[in-house]
Amino acid sequence: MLKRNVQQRHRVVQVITKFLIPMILLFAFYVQFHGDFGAGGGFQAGVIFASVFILHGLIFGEARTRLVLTPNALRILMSLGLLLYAGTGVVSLFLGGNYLDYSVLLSDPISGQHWGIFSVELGVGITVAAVMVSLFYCFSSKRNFVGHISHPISESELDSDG
Amino acid sequence: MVEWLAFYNDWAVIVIMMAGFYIMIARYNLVKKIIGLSIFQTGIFYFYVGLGKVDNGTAPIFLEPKVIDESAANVASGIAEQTILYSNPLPHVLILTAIVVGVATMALGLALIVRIYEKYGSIEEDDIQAIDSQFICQLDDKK
Amino acid sequence: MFFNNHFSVLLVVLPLMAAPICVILRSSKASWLVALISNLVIVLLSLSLLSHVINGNVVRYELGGWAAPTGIEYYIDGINAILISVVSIISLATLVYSKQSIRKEIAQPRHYLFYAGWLLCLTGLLGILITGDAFNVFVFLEISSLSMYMLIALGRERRQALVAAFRYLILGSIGASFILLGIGFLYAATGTLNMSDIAERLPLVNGSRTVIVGFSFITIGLLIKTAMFPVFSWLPNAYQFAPSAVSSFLAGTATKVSLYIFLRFFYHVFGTDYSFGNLLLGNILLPLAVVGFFVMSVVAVFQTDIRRVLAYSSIAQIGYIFAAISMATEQGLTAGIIHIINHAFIKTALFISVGCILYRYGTANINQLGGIMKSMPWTCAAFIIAGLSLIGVPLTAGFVSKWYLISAAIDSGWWLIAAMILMSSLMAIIYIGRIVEVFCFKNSEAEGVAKVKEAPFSMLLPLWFLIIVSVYTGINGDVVVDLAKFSATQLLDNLPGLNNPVGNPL
Amino acid sequence: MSELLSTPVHPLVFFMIGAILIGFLPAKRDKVASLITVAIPVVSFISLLQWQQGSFGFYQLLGLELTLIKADGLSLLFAYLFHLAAFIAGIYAFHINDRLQQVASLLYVGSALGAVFAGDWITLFIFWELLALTSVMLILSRRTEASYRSSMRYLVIQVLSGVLLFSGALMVAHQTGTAAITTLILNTDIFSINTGYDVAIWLIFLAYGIKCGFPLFHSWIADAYPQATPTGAIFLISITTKVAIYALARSFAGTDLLVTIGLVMACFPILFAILENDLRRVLAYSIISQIGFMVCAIGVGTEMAINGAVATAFNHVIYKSLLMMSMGAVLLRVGHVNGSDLAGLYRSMPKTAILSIVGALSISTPLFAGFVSKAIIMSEMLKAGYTTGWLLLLFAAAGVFLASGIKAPFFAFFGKSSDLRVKEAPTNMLLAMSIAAVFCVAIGVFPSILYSILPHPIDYSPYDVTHVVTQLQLLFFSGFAFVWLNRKNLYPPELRSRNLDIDWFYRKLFPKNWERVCYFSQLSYQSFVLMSTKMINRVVTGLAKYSHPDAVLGRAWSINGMLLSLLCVLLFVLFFNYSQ
Repeated sequence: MLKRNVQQRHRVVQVITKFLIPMILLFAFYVQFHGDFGAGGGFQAGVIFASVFILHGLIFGEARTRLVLTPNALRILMSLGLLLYAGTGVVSLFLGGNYLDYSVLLSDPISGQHWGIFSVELGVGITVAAVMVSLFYCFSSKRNFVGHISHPISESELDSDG
Repeated sequence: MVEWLAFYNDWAVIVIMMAGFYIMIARYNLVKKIIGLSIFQTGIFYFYVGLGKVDNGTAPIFLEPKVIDESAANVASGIAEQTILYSNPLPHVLILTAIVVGVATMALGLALIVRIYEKYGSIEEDDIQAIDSQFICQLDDKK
Repeated sequence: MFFNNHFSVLLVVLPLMAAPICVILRSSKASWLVALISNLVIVLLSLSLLSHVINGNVVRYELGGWAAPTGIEYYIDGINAILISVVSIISLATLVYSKQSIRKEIAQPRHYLFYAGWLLCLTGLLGILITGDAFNVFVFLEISSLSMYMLIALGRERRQALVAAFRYLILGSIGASFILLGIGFLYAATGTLNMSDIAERLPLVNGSRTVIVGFSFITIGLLIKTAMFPVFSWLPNAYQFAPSAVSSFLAGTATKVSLYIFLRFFYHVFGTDYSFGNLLLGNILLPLAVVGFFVMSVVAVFQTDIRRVLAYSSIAQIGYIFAAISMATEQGLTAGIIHIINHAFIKTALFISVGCILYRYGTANINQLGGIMKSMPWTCAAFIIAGLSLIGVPLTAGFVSKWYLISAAIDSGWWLIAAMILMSSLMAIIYIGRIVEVFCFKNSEAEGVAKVKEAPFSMLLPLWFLIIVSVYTGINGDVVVDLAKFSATQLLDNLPGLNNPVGNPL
Repeated sequence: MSELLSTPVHPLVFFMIGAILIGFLPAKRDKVASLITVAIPVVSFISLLQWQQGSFGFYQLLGLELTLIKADGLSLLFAYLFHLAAFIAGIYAFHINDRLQQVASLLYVGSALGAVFAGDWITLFIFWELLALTSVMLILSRRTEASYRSSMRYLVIQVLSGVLLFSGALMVAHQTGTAAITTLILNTDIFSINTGYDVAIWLIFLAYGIKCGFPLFHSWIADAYPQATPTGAIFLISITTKVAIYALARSFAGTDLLVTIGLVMACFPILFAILENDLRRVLAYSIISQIGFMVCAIGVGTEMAINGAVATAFNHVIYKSLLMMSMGAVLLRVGHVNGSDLAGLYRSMPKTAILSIVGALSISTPLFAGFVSKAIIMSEMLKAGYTTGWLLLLFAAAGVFLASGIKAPFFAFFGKSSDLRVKEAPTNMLLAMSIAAVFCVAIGVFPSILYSILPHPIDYSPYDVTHVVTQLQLLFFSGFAFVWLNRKNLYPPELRSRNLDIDWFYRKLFPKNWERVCYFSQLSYQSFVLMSTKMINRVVTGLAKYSHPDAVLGRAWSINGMLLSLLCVLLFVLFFNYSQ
């Protein structure tokens, strides 16, 4: 009941949010992929990306956001981002360079650098976004401080690797 | 006096850090302690940011030499022909990492506080201390 | 042993990649297996690294192919190679032990998080040891600390564990912040973050106040991280309430790695002459160390929880190490390094044996553990041997380190310090003797003691492995001593470099 | 291969193997375990007989060249002695089924052997500490509250001795660059000590002194031995102090100070022994007195005197364990050995009684073991010119005979008959006692057996007229005094407790001053002990006040406390660094 009331009360905000979400997402992608040309990068993009879901959660209720992006998916995304980051370095190891030496990724060192940075930043972005959303889930699910905590909180320390 | 003021940057750092430190000592509320910690760390971030600042420096964005020439021709003043004076970007990069670490610390701290509140019913440190020592006393009584 | 330069970076990358794999797999058993295998590989890599470094080589690895002062450089000489091996071996042993032990301490669905946190902690610790970049030290320090806070918070007595973790978090973050600040000052003074580079440039700005301030802040930060006497108070609770596997792991590694940072900064980066000649760091450390090992030994005597006894004794042992370090002589440094290594093994073994007792009895309170020698002979025997080693009884590792400690003190003409070290080892006899006496001679109060079985094999295996290591190093102390001497001379000859190889001690 | 065979096996190896065997024996095989404890000394002894003198087993530790075995006449004699003692004590302890005790006693003897063969301070220290750790098990295994307490005191004192030895050895090794055990010269002029080397020698001297029971350090002997198990006590009295005597003889022969110390040691325990009620404690005091003789002889330091000291040690082990064994048998059968409550046991335990009389006579009667060795010490004292010392030793000899030789057997087996009816001692105990008694008599009658194994060549005949007559006179007088005083009820009575009863007071017409001297010296000693105990207690409670789990240092600090301490360090470090 409560949920419906809330939704009804914030109808205007909800509609506007629906318009905003794709734009913010787009902006996040811009910041992400433009990172090696101008200002931007994985950290910022990740946070912007996560802000979409946080906004969604604030407006539509956290329960609905959980359906969109399940904690399980977050867990895997978080790990995959980190793996992507570390994996890029390992690939460059296999290609004969030092760890994280992107020049060897492709035959052309410059585009190698480009793709290296690209994938590393992507990894960072994914991890940061996932961690931010899961932080939001953690705290918002505890409004009443009762019952068992469904999702462990302590993953937050993962983002120190970003 | 003027000499002292010339280091306004460092004074600000000291004030911010000590404010944070004071909050951590003076307040029993765990959330306020975390806030204090955060302020304390912010002081350090500020210090790093100040390190990179170069007088009259611009943003450290790499421009094509050609572009530099053109802009130099256009602006004509301020910037010498082949060089641009830019702020040192390294401290900023460093502090970005430190900020992320700070966020992680804060998140973990808050998460712990939530848990502590669940278990103790309070986030005042003196209450927690009292509950813990009571618990020990009970154990002793049982023996 | 086969060695490749890339091994150094793999030491960090392997646990870093294994951690997310654990999170993805999510099953308790699978993530344990992942952690174990990656740790096993790390041990092999670290041993190969050690055998390479011990021949007088210094490993320098440029991350991302960027040359040293610009890019991040990994820098490995004697002291880090030794500690990398120690940390990875201890981690492997405790990991084997943890499989059974966390069953009773942590809820099944959280196991994968435990292992992920563990691997991240290992990443951080190894990263600190490997990196040659001052700022990178801070980053890795925070990675390891954050995962430690989380691991501690998983503890058995949930309530106190949370508070202990929170307190550690506040104090640890302040410590790390001080280190960060100090590094900032160093950067301001020298314009570089590469440690060897800083070391080269510091003499140019030696008198600078900036350097003094940076020096002071790094000192304080590291004092907190190493749990030195007046700022030790995060440690006892953290060790007591953490899951037993975690406290075993931390006891062996966390403070030791911080001690390594200490050695690296004050002997290498600032240089022995500057730290102990110009600024008299020894005069700060020595009084704190002496008061520390004395007072903390006394406090340990009066504790009722065995884990707390061990925690306070850890602080006392850190006092010994600091006393040795503050001599700033080759003997002192050697003694300090020997004690770092030996104490790491001994303390881990002690905590593991307490963990075994905890596993079967559910308590580590001395008063409730009368006569358990009968039901858990292997565990208690291990505890006794490790305890004797902690006291410094001959033919154990502890004796070797005490011997060098006292010899170094006497060589420096510090008779009084030598006498006090001996006196406080009498205290160690009391606090270990008290526990051993309860184990062997007191009658049990708790019912059903007879029914309790010996700890499972998978817990005893790492325990006895560590015991054998420490007894072996006690009987044939030369291995550890040579390693320590080698790395001490390397640290003291500022910047040994490749052009100045030190002879092979083995 | 032949080389391997000719390399001597360290006796410790046998004892360790024995201990391990016993440790892993199935629970029910008690007799086998006892058999092992008896067999190991025999096996080890046979292997020992093959030994040549010399040094073996060099090893490197901590950068020093160490020698595991350095066998010469002195160490071999003590090794034989310990084997004999272990053998007798093993038979005596045949009936027990306490694995802890058996393992501990084997390791104890093994480490004593390790100590006497040690060629350097470090090896000596290792075995010195092992000796302490294993012997404390023998006391602990009585498993009573009192024995626990005294074992802890014992351990602290023994470990302290070890620590002193260690520090001294360390300093000597640093000064001289070698850790080999050598003769040391003690700088007795305390005010002129200014080198570390002198301090080091004093430390070693003190370490030996504690183990040996020097005056003021002697309390552990009287404290711990009577608390040990009946069987464990036999091991204890035979070994710990003898190792110390060995070490003194090795390093401090000829130190004048030792003569004084020895005389004090020989005389003062007699006072305590006379007043003591617990008969095992009486024997413990008389051990101190006997050690005083040996210390005196070492102080004299001539080859002959060392021979005398060693021979006395040898005999002392045999006859004192014989006496102790008889008391142990009483303890086993009656449950206590308080002189006030025992009497007339000779009717129930005739064999034990006779054997204990042999032990008593062996203290210094001609034709028994003690006489032939003490006579050497006496004559050497005279030769070296210590006339007063000689007189004092004579007095002590008589006193010891009076206090332990007559008193212990008398109060236990004779005296007013009581209703105590118990069984005779077990066969194994009787056997052990008989073996000891045979040795007592054999050595007394044929002293050349003993003389032939002494470290220095000897040409001495104890049975000349002067010696025998002097000794006999003294003994008869002391015996006569005891009998007469006892008949007249003048001998200090055996009191159940230390509270003097009005009832007994008027009977004490025994020379009043003598009685008072005895009484007050014991009283003052006790009050000294009491006072120091009180002080220690106060310190401990003071420490506990700040460091138990709820107190300032022991409890968890709040974040504020942590940060304030951090602030102090911060200010301290900043100020310190900045002020330079």
